[in-house]
Amino acid sequence: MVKNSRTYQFPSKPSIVSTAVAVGPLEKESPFHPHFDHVYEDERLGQETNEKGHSQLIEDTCNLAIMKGGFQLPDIDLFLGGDLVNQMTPTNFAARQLATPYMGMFSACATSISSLITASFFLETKQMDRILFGAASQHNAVERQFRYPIEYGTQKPPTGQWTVTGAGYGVLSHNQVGKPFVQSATIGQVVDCECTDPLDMGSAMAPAAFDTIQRHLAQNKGTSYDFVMTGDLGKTGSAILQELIKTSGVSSYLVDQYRDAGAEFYGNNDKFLSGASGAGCSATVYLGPIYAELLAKQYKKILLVATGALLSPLSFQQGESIPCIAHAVELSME
Amino acid sequence: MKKFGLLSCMLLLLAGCSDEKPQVSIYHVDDDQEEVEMLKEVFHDNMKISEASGVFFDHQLVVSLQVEPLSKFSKEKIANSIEKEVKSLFPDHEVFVSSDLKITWELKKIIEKQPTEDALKKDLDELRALAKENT
Amino acid sequence: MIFSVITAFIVGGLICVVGQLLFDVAKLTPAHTLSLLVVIGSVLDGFGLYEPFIDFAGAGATIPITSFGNSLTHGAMQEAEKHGFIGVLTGMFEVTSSGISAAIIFGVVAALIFRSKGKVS
Amino acid sequence: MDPNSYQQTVDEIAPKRPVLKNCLKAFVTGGIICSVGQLISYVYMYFFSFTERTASNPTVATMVFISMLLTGFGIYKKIGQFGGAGSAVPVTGFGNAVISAAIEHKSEGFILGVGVNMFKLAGPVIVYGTFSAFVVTLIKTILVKMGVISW
Repeated sequence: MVKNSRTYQFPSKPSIVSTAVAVGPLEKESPFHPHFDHVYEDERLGQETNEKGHSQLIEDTCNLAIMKGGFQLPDIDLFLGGDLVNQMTPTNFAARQLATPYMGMFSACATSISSLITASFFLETKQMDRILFGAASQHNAVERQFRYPIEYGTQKPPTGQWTVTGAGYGVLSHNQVGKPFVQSATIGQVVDCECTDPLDMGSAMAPAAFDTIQRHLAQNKGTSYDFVMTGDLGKTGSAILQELIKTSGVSSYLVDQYRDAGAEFYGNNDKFLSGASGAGCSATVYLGPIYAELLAKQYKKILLVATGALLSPLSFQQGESIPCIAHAVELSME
Repeated sequence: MKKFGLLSCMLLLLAGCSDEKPQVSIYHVDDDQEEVEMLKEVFHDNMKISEASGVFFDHQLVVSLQVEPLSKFSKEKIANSIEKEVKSLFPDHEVFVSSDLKITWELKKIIEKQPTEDALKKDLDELRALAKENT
Repeated sequence: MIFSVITAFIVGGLICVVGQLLFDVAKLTPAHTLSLLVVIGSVLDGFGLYEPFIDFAGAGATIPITSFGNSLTHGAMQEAEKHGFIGVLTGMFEVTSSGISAAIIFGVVAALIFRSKGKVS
Repeated sequence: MDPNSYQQTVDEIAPKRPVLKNCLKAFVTGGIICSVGQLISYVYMYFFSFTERTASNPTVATMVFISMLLTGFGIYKKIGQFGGAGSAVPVTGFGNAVISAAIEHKSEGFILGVGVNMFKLAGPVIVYGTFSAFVVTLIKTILVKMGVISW
């Protein structure tokens, strides 16, 4: 198979000028929680349904990201975002409240990065000035759609992951000194290794992440990163990805400088099995702690690879395997 | 795994206790000891029975029995064979045999009360109706 | 009586182990596993084995979902014995099944009084 | 990447389900639930006019009631994560499947939500229980009519 190994550069160096991260009550247990702007005490944010709560979470976080950047709603030229619920209604409904120009994005749990890549391209055209991007997920709304009712007593295997309640949004604008900027990006191809277990997403997504990392590194030879961080492979998936990197020998230095947001999200709490997942997982970690550390110049150059499993309950029941995707973005700080 | 061992030991132990003769209590309204002894023999001969009660009354005979725990699988069969045996012993009686725990309890209560003939008839009719229910 | 509780524990537990093996080794979903167990219960009753099994294990045999299959088949067979082929259709829910009606009733009641709380503590 | 060799990698690295431990947990959980059922049936036999045979119906109903409380207060899903099949196979698990779906879909209203989705998870049990009962009884009835076996 011939691989299209294009990596895109962004000479105008669009900067992430502000971010906001909000999470649900359980995410307090995360070691990252000092970097979250807001922790809601109620999973539903006081709303009637989980979906309304989900929508409210997105709306509040978007407003916070705009406010933190010192902007007003009319300053935003475009809102790019998505979530995992049917037809992305929570994001659509939040966009209704925000009343900005809006395009929904869906790359499952990789939406945080796919929206950032898209935003970077739009900014490169110089026709827009500020783009709001990000992703969110809400545990209850996602679980009930993809798996079972919340109160159903089913046993999750050790490969199972826990959908995060959280939203991470940022504002991307023209280059600004002292803010992290997007250097380059690789758009993922859909990879399917015929995994079928919906309770083992990490194994399904690892080859997609590997593929994208491989392609990105091939085009950026000589670049060294402080670390590469995948989205939500979890403990299982990240172990497999490390093995893939090791055996392929692409760039062995990566093995040590590799992190995964999902595996780190809940620390070493066994209750969460293989770790965190969901569109909100990568969005909150990338735009929360990682962004803060970039701002503090702890790191100079990192590669963020968000992964997404492109399945639906219907496709799983019809016996389809789980195709996956991973998008990569290189963030720099000068 | 220890649990399995322990439980199987208990099973063997309990099964080993079945050498004793069954507990039998029989009440005869007319106090005919000959008939009582005849019925007792039936139970004593059967090693699988752990507990039995019987009430004689106006050419009727109501019997309840409990079988040894490990023979419970064939409880129905044992009850049927006892029923046949009792019927051949008392051909002029209307015989009713049940192996239900509830019937055993109720029959024991009746025997303790040593009731009069009229009260007995009412109680026993209720008991038989109960035993015939399916659901 | 104590002995009956122990038998119920062991037999009920063993049926659940069968279910667990279907989960973990055969990798069946809960819905597949439970459907299979119900069919097994129904077939066992066809051979007349489930009723003695209940005599032996008590709640160990009536509480697991296999007893659903048994009571459905049992009702159908009782009617079929009385009324022939028509009974096969009409008797199905004759003996069944407080489990289904209780689940429906308490399901609606639960929907009235509870709402899903969401998270592990 | 070759799917077959990749599946081998997954098999090597992904944590296995602890089958033996799970079975033991299922045994204990299922055993306890059935013992509770046995004790409840004694209560029905001792204090009410139920026989061994007839006590199983109110017992099952009571177990489903208990399951409703445990489901509503969010306890059953914890039992489920611990006990696996031990809490799914007993009738309480059937109750949990129905009741959790009913609670979950309350947000879509009582007809389209609760009514439509109540048997989303537990439906197959009733469908295939009924269908297999039909097939089994039909075969048996035919065999009896042919004189091969008797009732």
